[in-house]
Amino acid sequence: MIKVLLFAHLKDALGKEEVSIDAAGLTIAAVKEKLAADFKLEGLDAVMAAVNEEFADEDTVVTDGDIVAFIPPVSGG
Amino acid sequence: MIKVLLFAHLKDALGKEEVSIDAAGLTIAAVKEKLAADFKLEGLDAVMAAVNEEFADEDTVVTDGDIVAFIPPVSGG
Amino acid sequence: MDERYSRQTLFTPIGQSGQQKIRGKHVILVGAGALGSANAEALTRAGVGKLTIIDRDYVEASNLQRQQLYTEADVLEKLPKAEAAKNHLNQINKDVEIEALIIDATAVTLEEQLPDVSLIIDCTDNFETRMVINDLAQKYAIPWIYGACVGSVGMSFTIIPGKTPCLHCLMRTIPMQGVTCDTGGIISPAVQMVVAHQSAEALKILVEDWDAVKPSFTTFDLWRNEYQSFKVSKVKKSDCLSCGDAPTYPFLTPENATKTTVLCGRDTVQVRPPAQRNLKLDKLASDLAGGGYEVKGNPFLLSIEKNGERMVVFQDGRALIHGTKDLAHAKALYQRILG
Amino acid sequence: MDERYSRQTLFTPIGQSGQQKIRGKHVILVGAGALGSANAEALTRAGVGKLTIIDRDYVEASNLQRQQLYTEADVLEKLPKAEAAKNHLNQINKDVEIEALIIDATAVTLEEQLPDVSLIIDCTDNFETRMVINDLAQKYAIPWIYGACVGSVGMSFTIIPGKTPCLHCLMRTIPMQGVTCDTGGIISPAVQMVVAHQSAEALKILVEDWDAVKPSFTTFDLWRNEYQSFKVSKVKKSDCLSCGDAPTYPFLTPENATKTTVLCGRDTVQVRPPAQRNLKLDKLASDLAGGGYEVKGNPFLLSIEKNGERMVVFQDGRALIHGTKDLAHAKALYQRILG
Repeated sequence: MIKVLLFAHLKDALGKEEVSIDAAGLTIAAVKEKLAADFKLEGLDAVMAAVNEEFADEDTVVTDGDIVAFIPPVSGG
Repeated sequence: MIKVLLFAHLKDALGKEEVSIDAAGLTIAAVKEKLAADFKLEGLDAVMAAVNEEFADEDTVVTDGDIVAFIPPVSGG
Repeated sequence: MDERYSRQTLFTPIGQSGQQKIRGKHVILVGAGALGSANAEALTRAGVGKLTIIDRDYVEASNLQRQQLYTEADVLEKLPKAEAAKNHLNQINKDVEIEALIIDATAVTLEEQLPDVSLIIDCTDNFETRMVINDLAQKYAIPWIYGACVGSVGMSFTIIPGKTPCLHCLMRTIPMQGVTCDTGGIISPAVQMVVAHQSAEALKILVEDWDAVKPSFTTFDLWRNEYQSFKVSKVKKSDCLSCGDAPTYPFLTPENATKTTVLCGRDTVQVRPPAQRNLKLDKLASDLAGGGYEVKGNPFLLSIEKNGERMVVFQDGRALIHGTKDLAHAKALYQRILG
Repeated sequence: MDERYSRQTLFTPIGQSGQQKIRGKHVILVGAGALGSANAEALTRAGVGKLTIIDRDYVEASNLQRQQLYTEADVLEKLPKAEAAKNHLNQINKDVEIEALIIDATAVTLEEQLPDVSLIIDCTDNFETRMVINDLAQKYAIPWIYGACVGSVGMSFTIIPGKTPCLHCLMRTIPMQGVTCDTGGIISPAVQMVVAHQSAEALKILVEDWDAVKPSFTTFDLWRNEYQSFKVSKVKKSDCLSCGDAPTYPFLTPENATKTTVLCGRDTVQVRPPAQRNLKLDKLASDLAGGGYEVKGNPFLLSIEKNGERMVVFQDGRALIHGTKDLAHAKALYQRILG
């Protein structure tokens, strides 16, 4: 199991800020697909990801116990 | 051993932000006395203390592995 | 100006109903320095109903580097800060009632202002006034927001009477001779960061979103890239004299207040702290010398000069401010240097 | 005004030598909205040598709730933001040279400004301009500071060419249809908090204290009491087209820029994004309706009206702005709504 933390509008869309999913061995890109399918989260493609408080690429593979954060970049100013 | 984190001018006075000391079983008040004696840190009496990210009283007893933070209250405004 | 608050009402936790609540509230800012001017600007732009600004001092050149609102013209006119702030705030939002009080905030003068106040924001530069605010807030059950900064360090904590610990719970004794902006300097980002926390907390309280109020004590150092929050629930004390079961509000009594008196026949004010202070004069001298003060001294006292004003500080904390008969100004100088 | 910077030079990491460095530097602010006005005020008070402020739009009533410097009079006069900012900054510190450029910041117009610039501060409201800044910063080896906010959320990251990853490393694609201040609202504390980070980073860079520069990407939510920093060292990519071994600076090419044209014989500007967008029109409609826009639509387009201005947005991202021939203003409206 990995723990997924969501920020900003993703958190609002999900209605909570964290969720545990069975995703060990998946890449970040695959985790995004899984979240999109399981929770109907939209617009994850340009969302930044961090694994254990460190920014990670789309092809980073997550392992059991990882904490994965998804950070939608904000544009206002 | 406990880990002591220092903030603001205490950090400057010590020259580093953390130090490990042998203080298990001591109260916060006694840890302050020990720091004053061992490192010549002054003005610790009104400094606030936290144990494991939670504010703690002078008579709180610390145990091995605790992280103790000392936060000198700041007055400027 | 119909659209003025549209981006704020769009924010779901505020909305139209929150905006109406903000509009109906009266907030007191104690101090109109760096924290005070920036909090005043934020709340005026946000459309609070009434803002009372209490400050005892006037605008000086050394304020301009970090104190919002004020201009070079305010310095040249030596305008009182509360009045200068009011002038600028009126240009920003004429719908907000600004009350400028050019007085020294003491237990007596502050207490008079409290009827119908929803929130007190701490923008002072010393712990004596903060402890007065803390006692009054408990006595009248008014939330208040502690904020302070020096160098690149800042901290903030929201105190809700009957719910959170109070400042007296967190600090059993008033800190003596800490670093002040006059001895350690201050950069404007540290001010902004404290104000960001204070004004966010203010909005939560004004719209009565009590669950959103920050439950922890936050401290940061922007230059060292540090940010930490500490839980506080374990330090609320039932025997606290300010917020406990049998409160006596000790900081509202005259014995716990700094005294000022004009010395008979001399253009000099004596400032006497409530308790003897045991000052480290050599440390104070070196700190002040770095701050552009001219400092001379001996083991018993320091003579400190700047801008034609001279202060003599004795080792027990007593001081003489020469060249003035203005009690509030003398106390302001004293507390700005000694905290 | 001798004492003006005394509290800043007292801060040890700046000191007198740091103050001289700040005084010798030229900073560009791209955008004079909420982040721009507050960063401009901070740097002007801090005594930077020269400040160039680029903005394409004018002051509106809905800006006053969170954009420092601006007053009701600026709204009534519909002053360009860069010019209004300059007027107010001149009152605050006449020693700082303020250059106000009332232009649309594009790859071409920005590049002309870069000789002798020490730092670019991102105060824009859209990712297209940020990617242009990112490429130019790499091409000319100039540090820049990303900042953005919406609602009570904000984020900031400092990009040092040759050292840190760039924005293109962090975001392989430009986000489409995120939440903007026009759809999700914004509260001023979120602005202040981003500015606190940006202006602290700016001071570090101006005094050349490179070791102090924040190495992580910071994001916060003031209403939800969250603050997190993420390390970035693993995402610097040697094949990045902006900062890698063989950069092509893709966002400096015309194909990657939004196009605007006045439609022949009509008081209408067409705005065309560089790539087709696949907008969710129903979501956009409900977001904008909450923002005080009058919205009508069908499955192919939305008609959006506010303050007598009408915009028609097509599902592929193309838009017509009616009632104006001003290209920069039309693009500003478009990017403010669509990010």
